[in-house]
Amino acid sequence: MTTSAKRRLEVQLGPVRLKNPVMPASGCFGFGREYSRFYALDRLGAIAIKATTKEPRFGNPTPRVAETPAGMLNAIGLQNPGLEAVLEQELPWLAQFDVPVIANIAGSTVDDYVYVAEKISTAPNVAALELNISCPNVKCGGIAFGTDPHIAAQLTKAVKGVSQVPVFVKLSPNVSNIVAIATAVEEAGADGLSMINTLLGMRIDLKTKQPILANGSGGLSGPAIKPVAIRMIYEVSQHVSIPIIGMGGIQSAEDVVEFFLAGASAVAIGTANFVDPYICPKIIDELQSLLDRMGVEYIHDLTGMGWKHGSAKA
Amino acid sequence: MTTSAKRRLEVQLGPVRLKNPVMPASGCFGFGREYSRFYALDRLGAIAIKATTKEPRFGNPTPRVAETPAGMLNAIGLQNPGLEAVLEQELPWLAQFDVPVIANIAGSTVDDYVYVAEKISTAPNVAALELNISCPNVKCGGIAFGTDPHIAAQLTKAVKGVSQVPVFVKLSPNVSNIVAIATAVEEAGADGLSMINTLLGMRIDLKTKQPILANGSGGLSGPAIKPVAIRMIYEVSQHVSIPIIGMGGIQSAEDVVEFFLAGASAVAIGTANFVDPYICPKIIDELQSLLDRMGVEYIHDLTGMGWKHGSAKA
Amino acid sequence: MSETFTQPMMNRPGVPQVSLLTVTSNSPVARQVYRMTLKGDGVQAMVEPGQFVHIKCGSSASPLLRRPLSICDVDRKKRELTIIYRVEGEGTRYLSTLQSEDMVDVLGPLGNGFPLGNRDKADRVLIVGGGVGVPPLYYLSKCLSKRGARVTHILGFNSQEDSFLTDDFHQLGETYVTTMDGSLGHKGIVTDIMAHWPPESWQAVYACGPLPMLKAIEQHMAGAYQTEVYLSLERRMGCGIGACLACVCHTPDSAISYKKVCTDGPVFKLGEVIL
Amino acid sequence: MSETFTQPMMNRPGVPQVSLLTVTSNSPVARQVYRMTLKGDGVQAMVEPGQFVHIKCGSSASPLLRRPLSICDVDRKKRELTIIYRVEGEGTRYLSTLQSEDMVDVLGPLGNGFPLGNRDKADRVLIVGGGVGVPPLYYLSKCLSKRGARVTHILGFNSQEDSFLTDDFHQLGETYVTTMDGSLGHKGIVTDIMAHWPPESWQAVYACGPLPMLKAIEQHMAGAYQTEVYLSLERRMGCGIGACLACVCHTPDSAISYKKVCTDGPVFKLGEVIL
Ligand SMILES: Cc1cc2nc3c(=O)[nH]c(=O)nc-3n(C[C@H](O)[C@H](O)[C@H](O)COP(=O)(O)OP(=O)(O)OC[C@H]3O[C@@H](n4cnc5c(N)ncnc54)[C@H](O)[C@@H]3O)c2cc1C
Ligand SMILES: Cc1cc2nc3c(=O)[nH]c(=O)nc-3n(C[C@H](O)[C@H](O)[C@H](O)COP(=O)(O)OP(=O)(O)OC[C@H]3O[C@@H](n4cnc5c(N)ncnc54)[C@H](O)[C@@H]3O)c2cc1C
Ligand SMILES: Cc1cc2nc3c(=O)[nH]c(=O)nc-3n(C[C@H](O)[C@H](O)[C@H](O)COP(=O)(O)O)c2cc1C
Ligand SMILES: Cc1cc2nc3c(=O)[nH]c(=O)nc-3n(C[C@H](O)[C@H](O)[C@H](O)COP(=O)(O)O)c2cc1C
Ligand code: FES
Ligand code: FES
Repeated sequence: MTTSAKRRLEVQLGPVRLKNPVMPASGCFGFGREYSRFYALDRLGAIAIKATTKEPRFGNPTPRVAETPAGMLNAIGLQNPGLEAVLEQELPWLAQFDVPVIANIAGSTVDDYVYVAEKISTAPNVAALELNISCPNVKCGGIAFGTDPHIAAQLTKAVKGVSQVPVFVKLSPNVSNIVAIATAVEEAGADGLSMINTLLGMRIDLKTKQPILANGSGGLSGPAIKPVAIRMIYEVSQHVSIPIIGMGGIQSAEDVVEFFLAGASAVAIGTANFVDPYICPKIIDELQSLLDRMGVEYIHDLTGMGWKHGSAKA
Repeated sequence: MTTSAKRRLEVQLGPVRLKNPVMPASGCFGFGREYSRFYALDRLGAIAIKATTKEPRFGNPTPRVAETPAGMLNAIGLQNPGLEAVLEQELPWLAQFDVPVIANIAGSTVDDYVYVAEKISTAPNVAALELNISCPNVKCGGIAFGTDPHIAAQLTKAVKGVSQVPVFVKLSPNVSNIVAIATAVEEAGADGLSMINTLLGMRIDLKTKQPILANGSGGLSGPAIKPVAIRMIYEVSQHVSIPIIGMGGIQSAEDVVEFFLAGASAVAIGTANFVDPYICPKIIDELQSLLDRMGVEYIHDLTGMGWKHGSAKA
Repeated sequence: MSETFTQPMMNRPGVPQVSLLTVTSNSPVARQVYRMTLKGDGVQAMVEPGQFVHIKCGSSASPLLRRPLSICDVDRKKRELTIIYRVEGEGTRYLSTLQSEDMVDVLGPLGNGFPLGNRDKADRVLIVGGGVGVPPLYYLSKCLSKRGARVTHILGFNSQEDSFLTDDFHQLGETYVTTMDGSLGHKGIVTDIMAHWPPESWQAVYACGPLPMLKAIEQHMAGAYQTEVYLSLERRMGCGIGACLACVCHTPDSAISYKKVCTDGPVFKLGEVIL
Repeated sequence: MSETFTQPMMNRPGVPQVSLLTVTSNSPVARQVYRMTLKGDGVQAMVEPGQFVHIKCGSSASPLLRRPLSICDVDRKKRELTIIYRVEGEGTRYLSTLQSEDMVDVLGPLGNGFPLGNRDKADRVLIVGGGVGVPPLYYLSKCLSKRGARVTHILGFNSQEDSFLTDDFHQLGETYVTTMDGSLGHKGIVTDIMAHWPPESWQAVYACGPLPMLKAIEQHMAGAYQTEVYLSLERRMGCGIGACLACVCHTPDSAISYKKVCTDGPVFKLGEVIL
């Protein structure tokens, strides 16, 4: 491989360099153990781990998932083993792989977030934090942070104050004005954005006449939400100068390129891991030949091309 | 047919009685002429006509549609022949059918809406107005009305002041708090709600590297958005006492029942008309046998059953 | 499926309807290009060259919309319809996987086709096609030939590997082929060949193909007022039946005047719409 | 498709992998219930009774998720896997349309199956199945019979029309059938039959079926501490491999302790999880 061939997938997320732009999305990959049976995790650009909270959580009652046209609903409810177990078991286990970890963190008060952020950001293989301010599944939880620019900015500032590593803020799509939230957290010091988290949705069972999910509503993910993600990234990327990790329904190398054109600098793949456990390394391979066919040398050259040289406006 | 069999699909939308709950959605059925070649329009519960504006409009440049997983984007741009032509040609033509018309109206100022509402509500076959405060396609247009509770309420009040017929307000799903908008327009005098209009979305073409739609972004409709619609109707119907016309991705009689369980009192079918021109009368037929199988006598008994007798909360 | 629903005007010529047709063959005829034949009563309604059908690709919610494909040939005795399609995306890829006996949900015939007018033996007619614009011209040429018109064809492709139907056209009349790389016929584009005759030599010109080709033909024929020129357009479509306004194009009359490609077209007289 | 991607541990017994299998037969065995056989190298990995496979239903984005279906039988020589499924919704409806030669994308084998333990000739073993919980028990019973255990089966269905595999079970050992309407065998439910023997008469009990049935068995076996009881559970799943936490159930240890049905189960020892 020539140097340029090796480096064509490299991307820079602010201070964080990734060997390729593809990472599994938080909550869709656990802490990597299960997928390590399918391929060597070193192949990934990064790994976004399951949201970690201060205390261990069981999460919501089951059923926790339901299917929708080209999508799925989940209401896992932030089940996770808690900060201590993540620091003592999961992160050290992941350290055997040459892959940076993006630690997704959640909480229900600013103090919770600050507590988790301070501790987890000191782990040697944590390259960045991802503030989950948008998880729609936990009652009285994240949702409020993600829908108000002020509150989102306050939280960002507090976490930035203690974090040893760059902080990415993961935005909720369930808002009237995504640009307002994005610019508020940028001003508050965010090093980057992750977008989008799931849309709020529901399915009702005709037999029981009740919502399928025990929690009632849940988060919609998968291909169905891709056009919403593309629209939001296209808009936000024109108003901020921090990098964006794009996600929402990615299933193929073509989808990855579409997210780059909209304005993403890296991508995360969630639901598609459930459909095909090999999807991440497959897409990484396919990106090489897709760039060849498109005559593109470096993938980072594609970021924002959808609006940089065009006249169309969102 | 026994009386009860005939009346089992009847629904009451406030003061408006429909022989069945199924109507084509605004913008997906023109003014009915095209579909009258496929079946007798009298079969429909009602017809929601294409958004009418004060002046004729050409709308957006093409391409105006793009496909997405289990959905489509449109940016038609409110193309319509204008109030005068609708009053003089389209509504009189529709009057040959025994079917109430729900006149969808749009504008870019309160005065525009009031002008159209006053005139169109006097047409003999217009049974209700549907205020399109949410169309995402027209720059500086409807979008602002639909995302601010105050502005939405003001507009509703102004239109209510001049309308001769009940006024339904069609809500935009692109908001942080749909309940706040819904309760604001209810207080302002709305006789009912239509929900949901399209989600904002975008697709980018890998060959041209530009958005597929000439307008950039467009409105996402079709099965992909069904869980979002169900969630919003489930939430809103618990907070308002006016009837809701549900829509968003309906493709089958089962889908119709799901919308009723969530809280709808009637439904509109949009995108599915493009896939199958017979879809509306087909669903009306299938509803009969579905109610049989479910052991339900009157469809209106299903409204809100998803939360009325359950414990799950959104 | 749709067949169970009462269709008041089943199988009447020209009246659009939904029918389930059975695949009788489906095989490649050029690089990424397939020819499919479909059989069923619904075919009886398909009469006009230049019309199209709107095909549901699979029964799932994705891909959602129908795909417009031109009628390439009709055998009303065998109740068989031919389409030729290039694999572009998800919909046509699905079609390419179908085998004999599979069923396809077809809405059609749709649109206004090529007017045959009073073409007769005295007439010299030119047919110009490019790429996947070629298929509808085959049925057109057959209809014109039946009336005795003397038809000349010019067919443009990217290369030999992309060419199809050239032998069939040869059998109907004089046929010139152009390819961009010269691998078959003349190296160049269709208007290179058109330039050999004065525009007025034709009583009628019919064309279907990419927009730049249609624009070049419009320019070439600009002064030939005696010649009837018909162009078939493409637009992304929603409904295909005139209801959604996805497929409009401007007309010269005013800033808001328009025609719908799906019902007013896809074939328009030169000048009727702005290309 | 997945086959092109390097799978480091292809076809090794017990190791889950993605394989494209070929349908060799697919036909109804009861009302809305189908039996499908699938052939391919991937089958070599399927060894444990009670494990399941996760099947992609179609190649489009909808339906999106895989569907979990139990391994009903495995013929490693013929490289053939049997599944039996009831048509419930979109995914299983799709499966029911498949024909010989069609390809299916299968992830498996998944989960922990029924432990065979040290079952031998001296052992009396009870197998209890209800509805579409019956399929995995067939392969289990075959494996137990091979070891010489004396196996008794109780199979519950709604009615005769819904029953399947009863003859096959008869060939493996004593078999009782119950139906809700009495149209086949005993009118009633499986625990009616279980009541004929003291719970301690079995060295082991294996069960799979609807939750109320499993709960009734749990109650019935409550005092029989000498008997090993294994129950196979169902949960809506996302990944099927332990990553998404869709499929958890509580364990008695604490308010936050849990097991995953997809990887810790689907088979659990009685008392291991809260039903
Ligand atoms: C009247 C008419 C007749 C046509 N006849 C033929 C024919 O005979 N043979 C042939 O190969 N092609 C023909 N086309 C083009 C054909 O419709 C597209 O290639 C096809 O729809 C692409 O679908 P896809 O799913 O493979 O691609 P995708 O890119 O996945 O399609 C996504 C969406 O875009 C639409 N779309 C994409 N490209 C086009 C296009 N060029 N024109 C219109 N819609 C498009 C699709 O219909 C679909 O809604 C015709 C188009 C029109 C409008
Ligand atoms: C470990 C395991 C083994 C199973 N083995 C069998 C078997 O051998 N034979 C058989 O007929 N059925 C079996 N089932 C049930 C089977 O998975 C469902 O009937 C099937 O997934 C329904 O899919 P659908 O698309 O037809 O229905 P839909 O209702 O359209 O499915 C929608 C979604 O809900 C999920 N779902 C619906 N019902 C169930 C269910 N009962 N259990 C789990 N997920 C469900 C689907 O997987 C899908 O994600 C098993 C389930 C599990 C968990
Ligand atoms: C089962 C499941 C669990 C998830 N858990 C988390 C989580 O813990 N933290 C988080 O920020 N996002 C979580 N997400 C959201 C995903 O990270 C991602 O933003 C979203 O699913 C959109 O991407 P996709 O369409 O590729 O799945 C979860 C998604 C799913 C489907
Ligand atoms: C092509 C198209 C045009 C539309 N035009 C209008 C319109 O003029 N006014 C309006 O209120 N909604 C309009 N809508 C929105 C629909 O009425 C409906 O709310 C939405 O499409 C969701 O329903 P569906 O998923 O069944 O299509 C349009 C939708 C489509 C697809
Ligand atoms: S495609 Fe709908 S009007 Fe032409
Ligand atoms: S289904 Fe994903 S953890 Fe069990």
